[in-house]
Amino acid sequence: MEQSLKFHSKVADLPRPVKNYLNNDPGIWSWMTTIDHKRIGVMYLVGVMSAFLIGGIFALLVRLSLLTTHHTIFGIQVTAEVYNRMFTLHGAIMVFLFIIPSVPAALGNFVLPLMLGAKDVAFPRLNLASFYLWVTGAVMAVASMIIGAVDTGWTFYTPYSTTTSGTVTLMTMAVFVLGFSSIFTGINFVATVHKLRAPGMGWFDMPLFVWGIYSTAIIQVLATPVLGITLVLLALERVFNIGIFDPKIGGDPVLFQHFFWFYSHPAVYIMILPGMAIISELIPTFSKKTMFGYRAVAYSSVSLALLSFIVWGHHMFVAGQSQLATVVFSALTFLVAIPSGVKMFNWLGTMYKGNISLETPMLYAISFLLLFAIGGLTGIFLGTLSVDVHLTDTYFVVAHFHYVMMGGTVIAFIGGVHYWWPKMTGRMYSEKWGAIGCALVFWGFNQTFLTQFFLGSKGMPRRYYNYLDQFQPLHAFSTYGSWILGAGLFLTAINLLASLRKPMDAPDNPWGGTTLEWTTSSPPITHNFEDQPVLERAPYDYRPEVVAHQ
Amino acid sequence: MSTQTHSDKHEHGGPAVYTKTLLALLFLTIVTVGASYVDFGSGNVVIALFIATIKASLVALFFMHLRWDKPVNAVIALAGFLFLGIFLMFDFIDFGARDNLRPVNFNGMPVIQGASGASGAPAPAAGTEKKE
Amino acid sequence: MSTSTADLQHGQGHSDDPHHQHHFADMEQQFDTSKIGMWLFLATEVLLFGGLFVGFGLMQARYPQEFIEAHEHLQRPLGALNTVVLLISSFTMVMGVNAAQRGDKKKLVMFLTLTIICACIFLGVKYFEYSHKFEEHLLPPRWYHAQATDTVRDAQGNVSHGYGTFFAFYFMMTGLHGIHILVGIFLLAWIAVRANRGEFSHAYYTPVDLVGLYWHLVDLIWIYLFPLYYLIK
Amino acid sequence: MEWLRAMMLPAQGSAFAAEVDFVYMALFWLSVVLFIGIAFPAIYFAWRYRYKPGRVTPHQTHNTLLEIIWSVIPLLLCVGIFFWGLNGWMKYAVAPGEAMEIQVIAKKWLWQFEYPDGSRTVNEIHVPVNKPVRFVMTSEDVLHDFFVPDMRVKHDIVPGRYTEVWFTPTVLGVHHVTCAEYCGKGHSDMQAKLVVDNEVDYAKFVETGGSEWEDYKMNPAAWGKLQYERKGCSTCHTLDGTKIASGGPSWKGIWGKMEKLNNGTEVLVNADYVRESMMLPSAKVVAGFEPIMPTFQGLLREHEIQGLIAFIKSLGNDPNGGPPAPTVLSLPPKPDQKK
Repeated sequence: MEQSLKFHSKVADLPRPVKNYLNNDPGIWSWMTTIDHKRIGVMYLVGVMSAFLIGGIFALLVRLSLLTTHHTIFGIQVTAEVYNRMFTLHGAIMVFLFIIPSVPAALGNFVLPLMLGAKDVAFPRLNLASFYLWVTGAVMAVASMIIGAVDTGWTFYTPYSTTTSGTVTLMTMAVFVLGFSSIFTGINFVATVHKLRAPGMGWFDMPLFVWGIYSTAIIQVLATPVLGITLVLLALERVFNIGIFDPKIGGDPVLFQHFFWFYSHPAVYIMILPGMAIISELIPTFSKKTMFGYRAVAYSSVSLALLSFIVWGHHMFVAGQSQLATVVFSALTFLVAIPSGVKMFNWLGTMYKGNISLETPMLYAISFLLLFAIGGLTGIFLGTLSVDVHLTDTYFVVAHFHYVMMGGTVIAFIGGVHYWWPKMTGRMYSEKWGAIGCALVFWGFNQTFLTQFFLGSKGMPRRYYNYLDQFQPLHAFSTYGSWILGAGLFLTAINLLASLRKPMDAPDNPWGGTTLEWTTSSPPITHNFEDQPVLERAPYDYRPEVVAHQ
Repeated sequence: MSTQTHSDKHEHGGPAVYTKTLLALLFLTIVTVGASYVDFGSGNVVIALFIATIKASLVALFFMHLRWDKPVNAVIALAGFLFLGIFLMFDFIDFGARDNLRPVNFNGMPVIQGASGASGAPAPAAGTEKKE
Repeated sequence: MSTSTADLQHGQGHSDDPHHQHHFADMEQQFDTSKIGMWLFLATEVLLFGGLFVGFGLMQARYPQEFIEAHEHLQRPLGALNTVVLLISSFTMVMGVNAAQRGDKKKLVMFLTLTIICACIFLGVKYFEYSHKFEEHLLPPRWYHAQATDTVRDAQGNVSHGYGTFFAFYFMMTGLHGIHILVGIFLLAWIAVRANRGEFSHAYYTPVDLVGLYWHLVDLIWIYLFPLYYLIK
Repeated sequence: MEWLRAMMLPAQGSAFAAEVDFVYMALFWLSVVLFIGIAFPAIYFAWRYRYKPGRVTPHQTHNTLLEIIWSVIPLLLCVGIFFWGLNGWMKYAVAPGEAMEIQVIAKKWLWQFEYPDGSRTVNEIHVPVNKPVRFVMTSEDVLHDFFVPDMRVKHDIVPGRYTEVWFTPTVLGVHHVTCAEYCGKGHSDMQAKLVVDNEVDYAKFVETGGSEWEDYKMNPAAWGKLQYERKGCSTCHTLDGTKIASGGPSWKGIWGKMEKLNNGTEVLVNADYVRESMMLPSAKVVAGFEPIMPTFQGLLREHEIQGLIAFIKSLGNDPNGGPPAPTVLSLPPKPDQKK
């Protein structure tokens, strides 16, 4: 507590306002009909965390059934059908219900207008509609689990998905609805960034989190509609046999993969760009140093967003696309390494000669640097054509994308939750338990997934219920890691939730941040700022004379 | 006060411009229907899509006010078409370079006449007669 | 428009306009923001339809002969008629927006009504076209009945799947477009009712403008659908 | 470093595998170096510049030269890696013309392999060592993927299309074939054995055509019917008495019949004549037919010829007056799930 207040701004806080966005208009109904971006952000946070819990339970069950070749969980036999449903639900829930909305819809909704000095997002009612679409999609997805079962994998590859029984159609419609939730969030954020910046805030005065979310929103707007139409086509193929994806009536299954990855590759950047955006906030704030290469990082966000649209074919190197397409997509894929590298080097450049304090969010930021480095470097293996032929569709790919998605986005997301938690709830959590949680997550994660790189390059294919005995020790080691990871996440959740029992104790600016959200009270009042803030200095300016002026 | 100037600023075109636009659009419709009766080979597709693009541009520029509007709206509109173009282009890179676009003989799927002659046995039982 | 949000605030607004929402500095910013939002939505519509266009293009590359033969079953005059009807409706729509900008309530309502009439004519013509397709069993592969003119057949005389695929795309694309027309009719009617109540003025006509943009996009998509389906050789 | 390679990668079954491994190991060491290059500063800075109250940090906003350096060097590195990967991949993508061709039919959830001579195996392939083999693959239902870890090759199998993969096995013994594209319940059980034989063993395999016929030992007529379908007999000979244009006589009811030949003589249809017709088809051509049948000398194994003779026999005698034809023996259960 004392430690956390060490950066507390020199100007004393104003008295905490009696009415804030949390208690201004109490009652469940006022929350459900709210158009306040902060409340919607909090509701999203509760929603995506519930999805994370369900998806995480499925993940632990999948790992548990892979512990031995006997396929039992607590003595209950797991059949191949059950296993297939479990990994499908783990994937679908984590991707569509959790990671895609996690940072933009939950944290972005809360923080983005505050950072811009705006009173709300551009279209508050659309924002609420987006949340309810998410709820509808979530209910449909859960219903499809309860009514029947989906065993297609989250990628819904045809013709398996057009021929298997189960509630695949309902699941695709759920994802369709979730897609529109994502589109509306994207539209909202692009319009907000364009039109609602505080007076004095030019494009290059925006915090880098805003740049990241803005780039994400561009992808959400331009890529998600194609997912929508793909899923409609898939559902029509299932119901009416229209003959586009099913080879039995003249369709082309590889075409489905083009359609699917045209969305789902950019979707990977919908997931990782906001993670990078959070890290770009955490590192200068906890290094107390100007962001090094601000423009380079901002441009790299936008260029990653654009590049993400022209590399989707690297998911299909051995899927039966033409060899020309394979070569073109491989060449383009390598371009992604450049902006990713630029970000990484600039983060390190920011830490150099900084004044680095290792609060929980910064611990997550450093974890991100290490894990994302592994995720990115193993991506080079997969982009290299001759090596990819061996590695694709194996556990190597599983490990790679978990390093990027979990080690990247989720770690950044948890770091971001810790970073803005005082602002959202008005309360500080225990630093000690936060740090222990982070350490457990870091250890457990590496034990779980570093192992899988070795499994994959040894030739263990993904989505396998059964495996050769030679892989058993590694599988067991990975499963033990998943328990540590689960324990770390559980501890982290308890630590955060426990803080809610305390009275409000967070100062307005616990970390010494320089962006606008730290200039309002913790938690903020309903309309964010007492007076319209006017931007007078660039973000991340830690020169003493500027900070003193704060 | 500001509202008055604001509405003035947004009033563009006017009935005369819109009428001319409509006439141009109708004329182009006649042209494109007419062109479809002439055989230009593969040029027909190009001509039809070219005329359609002119028509679409007229609608966007005049009816949708992009000619007078803030540039950002035009950028958004173009982005939509640009990314559609990317989608189309890379799919055709794949499809265009495939050896054989037609589905091979499959479980009673009709065999296509011409290239291969009439060999009616379904593929799984007749892997030997694969055509290269 | 709900103004409850503005009411919650204490005098932050800079305008007396009841349509002004509290988080915008002024009406102009609000108008521009709405337009950006609408254009973003239109971009998503372009890509939504775009997926179908790409699928159509690729399937045409796959079944060139079938697609040419199948398109002969579409009635070109009806397609041309519908094109003209939609172009005229776009014109009446833009005239309506123009009337709204000038605050001419009577003309606005008139032009909106004309636009709705054109939209209904379009759907009527589509109805005739659809029922003709159903009678002839010109339907997706599962229900497609071989036509005498279909030349691409196997040794047993079964026709290629390409014919059915053409009509699958025909129904999906014109169907999705038709749904947009239907939604457009409801939006236009809603705007017309509000216009009739005198809710719009030269200072506030954002909904008219936005529905107008939507309607023009529906027209714009048809401009591409018409040659691709009815005219391609 | 061989122990490290062996720890991370499967056994090398071909020269291509060694090439892939070399690139893999190079990328591995590059990654290790780059990872240390990122992780070391991150941890070192966090310790070296740890928080001290009152420490003033320098105001470094950017350094264009540095940005260019750390954009261009990775770019050049990536271009190099791309071409290196492309170079190896071209070898995977283009099969040599002289490669032996094996047809692969994947279905839920087994592998069926068909050799140039028409013989088939299930879930077991024999290939000769040091000879390129090309696999031409299609699927009967959903996507599958032909993955041979020891050869470092893999390709999806797409229904309605043919895809290809090839390699030259150099290491004798059994290698693992596994399905790498999710295909449902039995996905992880869709395994096959790739047996790389030396010349002697492979010759023996070719001679016997695999072990499939052993399942039919008790029922040679059914074995013959299978050959009738597989070896192309059905293209020219019907079983129902009808005649195929520019084909051969139907097999229905010919056993034991005196056939008129085109040279005016007659011949009794018995085992000797049937065998001769397969080996020297132009020697005795039935009247009314062209001498167009190709010889099957060397294409049919002894047990296949015997099966065909048994099959023709089972189709019955001369319908005009002979004893009633015995019914066609029903097939034994297909050896589908054989591992």
